[in-house]
Amino acid sequence: MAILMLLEAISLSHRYADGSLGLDGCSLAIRRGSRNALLGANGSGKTTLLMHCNGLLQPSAGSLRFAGAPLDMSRAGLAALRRRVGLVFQNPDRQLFSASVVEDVSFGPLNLGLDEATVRGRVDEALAAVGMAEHANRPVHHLSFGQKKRVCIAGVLAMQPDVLLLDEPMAGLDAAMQHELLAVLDRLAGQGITIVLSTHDVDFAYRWADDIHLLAAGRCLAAFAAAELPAQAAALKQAGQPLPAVVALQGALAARGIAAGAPARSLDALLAQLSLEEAR
Amino acid sequence: MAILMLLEAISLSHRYADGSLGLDGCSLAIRRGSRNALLGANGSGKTTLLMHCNGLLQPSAGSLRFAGAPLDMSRAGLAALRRRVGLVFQNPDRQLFSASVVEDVSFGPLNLGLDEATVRGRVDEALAAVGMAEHANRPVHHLSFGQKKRVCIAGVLAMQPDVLLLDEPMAGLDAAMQHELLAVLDRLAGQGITIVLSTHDVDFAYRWADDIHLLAAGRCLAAFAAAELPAQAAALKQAGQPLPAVVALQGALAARGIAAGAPARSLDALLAQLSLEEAR
Amino acid sequence: MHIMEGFLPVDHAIGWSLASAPFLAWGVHSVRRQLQAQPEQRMLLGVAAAFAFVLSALKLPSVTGSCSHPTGVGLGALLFGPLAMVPVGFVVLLFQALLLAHGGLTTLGANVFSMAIVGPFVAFGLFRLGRRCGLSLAVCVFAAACLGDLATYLTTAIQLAWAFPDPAGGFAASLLKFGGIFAITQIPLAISEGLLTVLVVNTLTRF
Amino acid sequence: MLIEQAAYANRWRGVSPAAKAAFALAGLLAAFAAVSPGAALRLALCSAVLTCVGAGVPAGLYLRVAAPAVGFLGLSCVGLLVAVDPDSGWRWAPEAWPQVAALAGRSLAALAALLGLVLTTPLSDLIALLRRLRCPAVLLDLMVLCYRMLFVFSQAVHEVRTAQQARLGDATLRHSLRSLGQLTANLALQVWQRALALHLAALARNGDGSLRFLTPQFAHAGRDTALAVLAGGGLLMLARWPS
Repeated sequence: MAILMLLEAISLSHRYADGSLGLDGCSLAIRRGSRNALLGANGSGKTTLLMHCNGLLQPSAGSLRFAGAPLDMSRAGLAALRRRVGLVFQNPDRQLFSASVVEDVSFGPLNLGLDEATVRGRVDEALAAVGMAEHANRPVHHLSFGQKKRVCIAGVLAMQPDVLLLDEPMAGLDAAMQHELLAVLDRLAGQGITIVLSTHDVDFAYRWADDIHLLAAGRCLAAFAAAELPAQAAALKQAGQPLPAVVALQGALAARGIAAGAPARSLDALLAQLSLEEAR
Repeated sequence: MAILMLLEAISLSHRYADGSLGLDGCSLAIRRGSRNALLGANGSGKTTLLMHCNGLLQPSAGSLRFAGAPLDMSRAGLAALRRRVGLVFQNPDRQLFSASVVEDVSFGPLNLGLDEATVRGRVDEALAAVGMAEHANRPVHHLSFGQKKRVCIAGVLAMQPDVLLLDEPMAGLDAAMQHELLAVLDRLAGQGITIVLSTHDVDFAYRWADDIHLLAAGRCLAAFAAAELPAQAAALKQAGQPLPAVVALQGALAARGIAAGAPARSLDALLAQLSLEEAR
Repeated sequence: MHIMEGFLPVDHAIGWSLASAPFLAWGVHSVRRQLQAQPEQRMLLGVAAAFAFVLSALKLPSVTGSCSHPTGVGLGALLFGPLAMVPVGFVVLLFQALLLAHGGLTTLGANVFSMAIVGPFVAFGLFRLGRRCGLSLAVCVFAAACLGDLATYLTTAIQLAWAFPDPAGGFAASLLKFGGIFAITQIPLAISEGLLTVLVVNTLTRF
Repeated sequence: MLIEQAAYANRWRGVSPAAKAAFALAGLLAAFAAVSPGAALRLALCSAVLTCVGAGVPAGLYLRVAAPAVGFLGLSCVGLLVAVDPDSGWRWAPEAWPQVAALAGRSLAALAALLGLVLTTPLSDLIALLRRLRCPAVLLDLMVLCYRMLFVFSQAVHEVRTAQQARLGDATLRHSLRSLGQLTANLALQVWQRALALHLAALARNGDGSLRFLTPQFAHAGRDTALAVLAGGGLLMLARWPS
């Protein structure tokens, strides 16, 4: 079991310079190749935790392990870590600081010290992976919000990480853009990249994740396979999260003997189940 | 009918300096005292339309009418318009000038030429209306995103407008903050203020609005009472919007004679309807 | 390097304030006239002042390995012109005194003179001169930022040497002393700042 | 920013800024009027104790804020105690000691007066005070906008730098300088975008001239100022008191 864990946090605490506690004894384990949602309200410590995983913040107490070994906080150790664990921030305008798409995506691989031909290849690959190949030479400030977000992801992918951390990737995206971004994430997960994203949307976490890690007040209250979420009502309540709408609905319907099959994890799935029953 | 319309846009077009078309023959009418959602994907022209309503942009073609009269684009005419039509932008960091909450809220009413005592009264009222009275003396940079947003709204309310325009007010807010902001908007609507907000979230528009105006590619594809939304599937599809989940579900259930009452406009309402039927 | 609060004798403090005042008045007057033609400039200069303040708090990776802070004097003068930089620089220096206790109120006149008047005018003048001589943009920007920086520090050294002449060698020896202290720390910084400004202008022209 | 932190959180936050400014002015005058280095040091100590005990500013924070200026003072004083002779090189100059002592006393007293003001008064209150003192509107507008936007920019700087670090932007010295160049250019570009957005936001609220705001009111301004003038007089007497 233990060797499967790619990333582990062990009672991690972090106190910010202003004295506030960002994390307070948070423990968590990420399986290699899994899709993880860190679920919590604003201020529950999601971003702080992600920044620890990438070595951008150092724990005040507790420790982190990557691929079984404790994090090496030396300059070289951090560089190696950041190559393998990529972090995509919430606000693309802060992450895209270069003039053109290509220039921005090449920032990471150039910092790895790769030669120009390799970098060029990786940039093309990364842009293709997020479906932005045809926008390669456009200036960043002409892109839509959703496109910027995908360029941010490409900028991290170009470093070929094992783990992709995303802070609130769905925030600010309209329905169509969310759909596109999900397709990108599904493709990456299919390639074996471990994905950890933070969200405050329980419906989304339930629909998308393999594992859900429930955060509140700087602690991980519970971690469970997404399929087991309906049994976690108490923990969800403690974290200030409602039960996903689909769980409540299916519960109400099951009471009347409708849609009493396998738990649906999205309203679409529930609808599909309903129309299937109808057809029978 | 016509005299009820507080704000009307008649085949409004706007071409930006870079040649792109922000609006393309957009027509729309806002009833006095109603709650309106401009629903559209990013880039559909929502912000551009809102900026026209406040006189910040001038139409390349078409015209606007406020309270039955065409907009007067003279300096005095614009000042009178902006007193009656307040606009709250999406990003608080781009509209709060002063680090002091009280100072910033006093900016608009002072520009109206009111005396200091009146302004002080209005500032207090506006801050109370958005629930920020106890934060009046904190600096803006110590406030949370949601609190800043409410200060922005107070800054417009202090001018006592008839119409409140809000650009994507829910963006970036978590569930708790959204809840608070909605309570503020409900209170204002209850006082007879006409509210127009832009959103890309069809579930929210359906739940909240009286009237929905569907925007796509700079045009208003359709405008209808929110209650009539289930009949507008074609228009929604054309605008790239999904049908609200609750509509699809209730449709599927109604086919089996369940929850066949009045259309529920949110999943909570649907659940309530189900448990009511259960109880009977 | 800001001269700290209370460091200058009273006659020097007043003298430098009087020397800076007409430039400040001129700058305010010119900005006011500009605002009548282009009201949106009001916000621009305010935001630029905030930019300059934040820039001066950034740590610059210096060639010698020690960390220092860019002054932004050259960049500001190139972007907004030296005359607008006087009120902007005045506000930035006032804020540095009030928010960071860098510099002070009694020494504000002297600090404004070196950092908001001499630096920007030298930088801008060199840039114009270089362009007229047909030098490349990069060379002109580097010279403007680097020498604008050095002119600022030379002015500060002169101000200090004038106020505190050497007991043995007088003004000249004192200038050598303060200039020497500054030369060690400021020449690498000026070079870093010149390079940084070239990078910035290069990037800006591509946006 | 430590000063900012203390300015909003001290016990004298509600005291009229006019009173605090009058007291600080008296402190500055007293620093220059001090009869001896000892008198100046007494002044500095008196101001510092008042700020820490009276206004409740933590002493540790006070020292950290004062440290860079005190460092500058120390370095300069060492410089002044060295004489450079064109012929014989450098030597210690003990004869400069009285001058250096006076300079150090004056600087510390003046610094303490400045700190007494800025650690107890938020900058927006000081700007409002300047407004009442009829400072030119152009400068007031600059100050108000600068004060608001510097926090917006600081946050942007912090976020961009973090994002650059996450992609190894600080791998080598050359990379760091390049990253900083990109950051600065990006920020410089934001100057125009943010200025335009603020301009539109001002127009939307009928603002097309100087920015006008309410000035804050303080409950006991008259009493506070009278007390401050008295206390300031005390400081001046302390400065002239022979030791």
